[in-house]
Amino acid sequence: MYVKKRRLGRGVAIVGAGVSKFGSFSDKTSRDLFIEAFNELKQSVDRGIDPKDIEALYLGNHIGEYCEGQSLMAPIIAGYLGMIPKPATRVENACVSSGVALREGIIAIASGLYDIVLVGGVEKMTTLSTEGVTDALGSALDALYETPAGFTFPGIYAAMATTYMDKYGAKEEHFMKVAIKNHNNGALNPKAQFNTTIKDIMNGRIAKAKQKGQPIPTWVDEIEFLKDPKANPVVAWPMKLFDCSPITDGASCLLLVAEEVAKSFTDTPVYVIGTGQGSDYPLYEREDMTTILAAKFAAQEAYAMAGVKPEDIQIAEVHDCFTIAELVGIEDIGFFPSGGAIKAIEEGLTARDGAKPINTSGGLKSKGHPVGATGTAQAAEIWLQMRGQAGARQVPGKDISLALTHNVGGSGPTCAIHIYERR
Amino acid sequence: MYVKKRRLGRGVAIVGAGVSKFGSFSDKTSRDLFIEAFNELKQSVDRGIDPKDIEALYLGNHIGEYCEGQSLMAPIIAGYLGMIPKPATRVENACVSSGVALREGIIAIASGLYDIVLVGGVEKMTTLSTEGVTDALGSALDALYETPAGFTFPGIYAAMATTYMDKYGAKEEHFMKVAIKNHNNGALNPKAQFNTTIKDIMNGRIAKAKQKGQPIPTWVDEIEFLKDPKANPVVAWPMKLFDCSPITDGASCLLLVAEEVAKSFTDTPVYVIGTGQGSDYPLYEREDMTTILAAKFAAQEAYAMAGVKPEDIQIAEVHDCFTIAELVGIEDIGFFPSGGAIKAIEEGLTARDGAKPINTSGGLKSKGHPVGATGTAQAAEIWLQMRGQAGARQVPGKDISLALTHNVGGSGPTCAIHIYERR
Amino acid sequence: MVSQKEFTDAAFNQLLGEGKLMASRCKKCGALHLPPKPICVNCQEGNMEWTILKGKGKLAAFTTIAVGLPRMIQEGYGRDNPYCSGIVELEEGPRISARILDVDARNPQKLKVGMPLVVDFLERGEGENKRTLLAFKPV
Amino acid sequence: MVSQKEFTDAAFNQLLGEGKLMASRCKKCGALHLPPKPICVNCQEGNMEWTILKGKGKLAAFTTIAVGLPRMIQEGYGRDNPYCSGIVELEEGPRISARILDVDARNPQKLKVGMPLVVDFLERGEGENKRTLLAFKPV
Ligand SMILES: [Zn+2]
Ligand SMILES: [Zn+2]
Repeated sequence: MYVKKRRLGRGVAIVGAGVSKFGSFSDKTSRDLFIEAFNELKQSVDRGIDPKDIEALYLGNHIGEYCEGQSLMAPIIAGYLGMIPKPATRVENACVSSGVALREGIIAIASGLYDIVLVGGVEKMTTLSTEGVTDALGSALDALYETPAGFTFPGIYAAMATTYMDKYGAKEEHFMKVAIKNHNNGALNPKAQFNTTIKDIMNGRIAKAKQKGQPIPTWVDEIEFLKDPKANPVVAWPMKLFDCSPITDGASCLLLVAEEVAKSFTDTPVYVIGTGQGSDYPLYEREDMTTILAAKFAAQEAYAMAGVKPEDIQIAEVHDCFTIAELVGIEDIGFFPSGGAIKAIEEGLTARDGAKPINTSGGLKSKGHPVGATGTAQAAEIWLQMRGQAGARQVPGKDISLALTHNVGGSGPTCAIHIYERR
Repeated sequence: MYVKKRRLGRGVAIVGAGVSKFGSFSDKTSRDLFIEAFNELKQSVDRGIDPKDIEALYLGNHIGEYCEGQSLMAPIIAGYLGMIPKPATRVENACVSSGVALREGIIAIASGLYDIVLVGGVEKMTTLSTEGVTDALGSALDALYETPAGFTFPGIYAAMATTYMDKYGAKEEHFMKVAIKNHNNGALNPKAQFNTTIKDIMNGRIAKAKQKGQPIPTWVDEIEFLKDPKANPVVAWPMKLFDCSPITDGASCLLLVAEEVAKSFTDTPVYVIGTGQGSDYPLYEREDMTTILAAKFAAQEAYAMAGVKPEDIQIAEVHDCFTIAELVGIEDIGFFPSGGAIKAIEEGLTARDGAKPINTSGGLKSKGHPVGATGTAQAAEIWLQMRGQAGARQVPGKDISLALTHNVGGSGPTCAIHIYERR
Repeated sequence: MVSQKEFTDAAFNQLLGEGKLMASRCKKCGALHLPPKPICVNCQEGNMEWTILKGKGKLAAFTTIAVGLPRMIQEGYGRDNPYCSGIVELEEGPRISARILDVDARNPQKLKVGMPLVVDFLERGEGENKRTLLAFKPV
Repeated sequence: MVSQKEFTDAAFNQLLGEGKLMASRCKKCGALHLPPKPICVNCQEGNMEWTILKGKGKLAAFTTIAVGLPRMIQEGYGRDNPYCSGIVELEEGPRISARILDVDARNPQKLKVGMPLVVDFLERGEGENKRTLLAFKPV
């Protein structure tokens, strides 16, 4: 695969970030969620930001049509932020909508058109039933050839999992270990939808059974709990409930500025030194169904632009919409060789205190996955980790100066990867 | 209104354009339509283009979720064009989706990231009933405060028309004259959905009545025909059937390249010298409901970047999703003063042989309005007119060296304006 | 306690259900926001309070719709029975979209921009789906 | 005349309705495209011909789905009655997504990547909505 070495006209830095609480909020609309994230962003800009100085908005949103009957959402959000008449654009690339919004913001600053750009994403999913969400997210598959075959979004990742199991000998336990790790991190993230470990969920169920005088489950550890189909029913085999990211309401945003003005906002900007985006066919047309070409291409582009290698990256947020996706993802970004993710999860290399901490935020699995908001929420976690502001989940013993986000859309037809530097 | 004078890092030119036939095509999907446009684009590049050299796709699409159950459409289209693993991004800003895709393509080239970018749009609308389309397009209104009031998309423009009538004394006849003019142009455009004049439609009805032995209508001219509620029923008063653009399937695309390589594709590139985009509130929140601030802001930005004035522009494609929109549009782009569009249409100034020809393509009204495809289809008309390739509808007696497109999303919460130069 | 509600669509609708048309007012610059906004669009301040509107205003823009939204077709409207939607400018200044009731939607020429209107509240749906819609009618 | 059809989804589905699984083949480089593509993804050529596939292949990837699409729920599937969707690699090379029939979807561990399959055609809907879906089943 030939990757052209690309250069941006100007450097770009993140000087503020905000994330709403992730969860299920029946009385909040997309607008309310985005404002919540934006209010946190305003607080996060060390020397402050006047919203009137923001020159453009790129907004990621995936299924606003299904969830709120709302298209053309970007100018509506801009209106609530007081940004009229500045340009506002919605980017829709399924679960990488705000990852691509971030990329478009970077490109727009690099073009010389703007100095200060707001990028972000929002998704209000809990207005729909599980069936409704399955239908809505299913729109990201190939509507002509995948959905007629009955594939759902979890189903297509499950199919990927069966080829991965067949080719590399992965077992269901390996997927479970990804979920356990990410819940361990999410338990330390107050914004997370599931702000608790799987062990605590298990112990909670045992306590509840005791309290209610019901038969007491005999799970000895989390793996046994996750192997119990009553506790962890199949969604699309081999993906079970605890392999799947939840249905989430949430929003996130970042303030991007041209590198030369970054220091007027903060002493510790986070520079975006690499951006890559790629595309791939639907799963059935891919030469190798255990990898995502869009991610490999995006990663190579981002590494080439940043002038760094996978081994230089200290932490990453990786798109774990399903547990199989994290295993494939950490291989696609070159952290581990093909099939090597199995050993990595077995040996705890991707744990918060491991060699390559992955998803310190809790990942999509535990933090929640408001699809359109996920890309910029990943970057917001990197922002905190790089500035040493991640609180209880701050990676121990590492001064983070190079990090990466890996954000995938749909089953992998699109992916955006960004590399961040703290100087 | 303060407009910053913005500069792009590099110049951008159009070196190819393609438009599918517009109409109702029951056996064609979005993919088929886009390929049809792309095949024409390939033919239009004077020295040829190898699709493998295209570095990115920006695709405008508005209601693919409603019409085909398809989100994440951009990489699917990229797959059919042989562009994998190149980045592909969907932009959704309602009816200005591909107008903004064009802008994003320009910005991306200006950033230095790419030299060759495909931008375009597609909409496959006729899978839905009129009621279904009304619902789908209605998603571009404010779903919380406009649709609960019963507003439809034609309805919100109709409301704008009542304020315009009240403030400037416009009559229903003025709207009708816009439709007559645009059909006169569309009759000369073989790609147009309604490739016929309103006079011919009227005469056809008279002939049909004679043939069937029915009472013969006594319309003496097109205005009388359009005033007959049987021939031209109200959709949302004062907007009637012939004030509304139709439900259309279609696609369009442009090949953008960096200015410095343009001449290696053609001796007569069309340079994009100005781009502007703006946002506005929903109609009810606007200070003046007879104008669209998003358009005024976008126009001022585009004029400032291009260094030209409204009086310099020779022709324009203006967003006439409804006839009132063209009247407001030609004022917003500064061709006529506020309320001056009335006199302009009365005096034929915007006819094909007038001082300021507007919508030589037939406009959205006659050519058709596949919403996501409209922005780049407008630019494709300019491409033809500037190269003298518009055939029977080529503007007479003018060598077009400066032109403009005005593309509005929804009821006006978003607008993109581009200015083109032939050197 | 109206004044403690967040400035959300949910709160606005709940207040409509109580027969109250309320806006948010910026405590700093006094700007009124209808529908309510939690951040002042005028001065970017986030310090707002609820304020009740009298519900008197005039028609600022309107249409009578023959090809309606699915929900309106379900209410019995259609090509032969159009409905009126409008934008109302309230005495206090802000404008809002609303259903316009008690007018002859078949004769839109008789409706005039500027005609005085008074607020009404329209109940639709049952049980969990019950919702109050904002409407106005001639004085 | 199959060979004169455009290389569209509509044609592919019509052919499925006739019991034919057909791909488009590039006349220049010989690449097979399933589902059919009108432009060769391999060499960018637009000169294609229809070619019929034998309908024999093997299971390349699969899942058994308990939380299904609305249309599958309407067919009676659900948490207690999962269905199988898969990707089938045909003898001629291309892969395609399809319903997998006649397997025990409650025991997915018994299904194996590589198991041989043969094409089947599943009719769904009535009248205008009638559609033939691509399916495979064990040999
Ligand atoms: Zn204020
Ligand atoms: Zn070929």
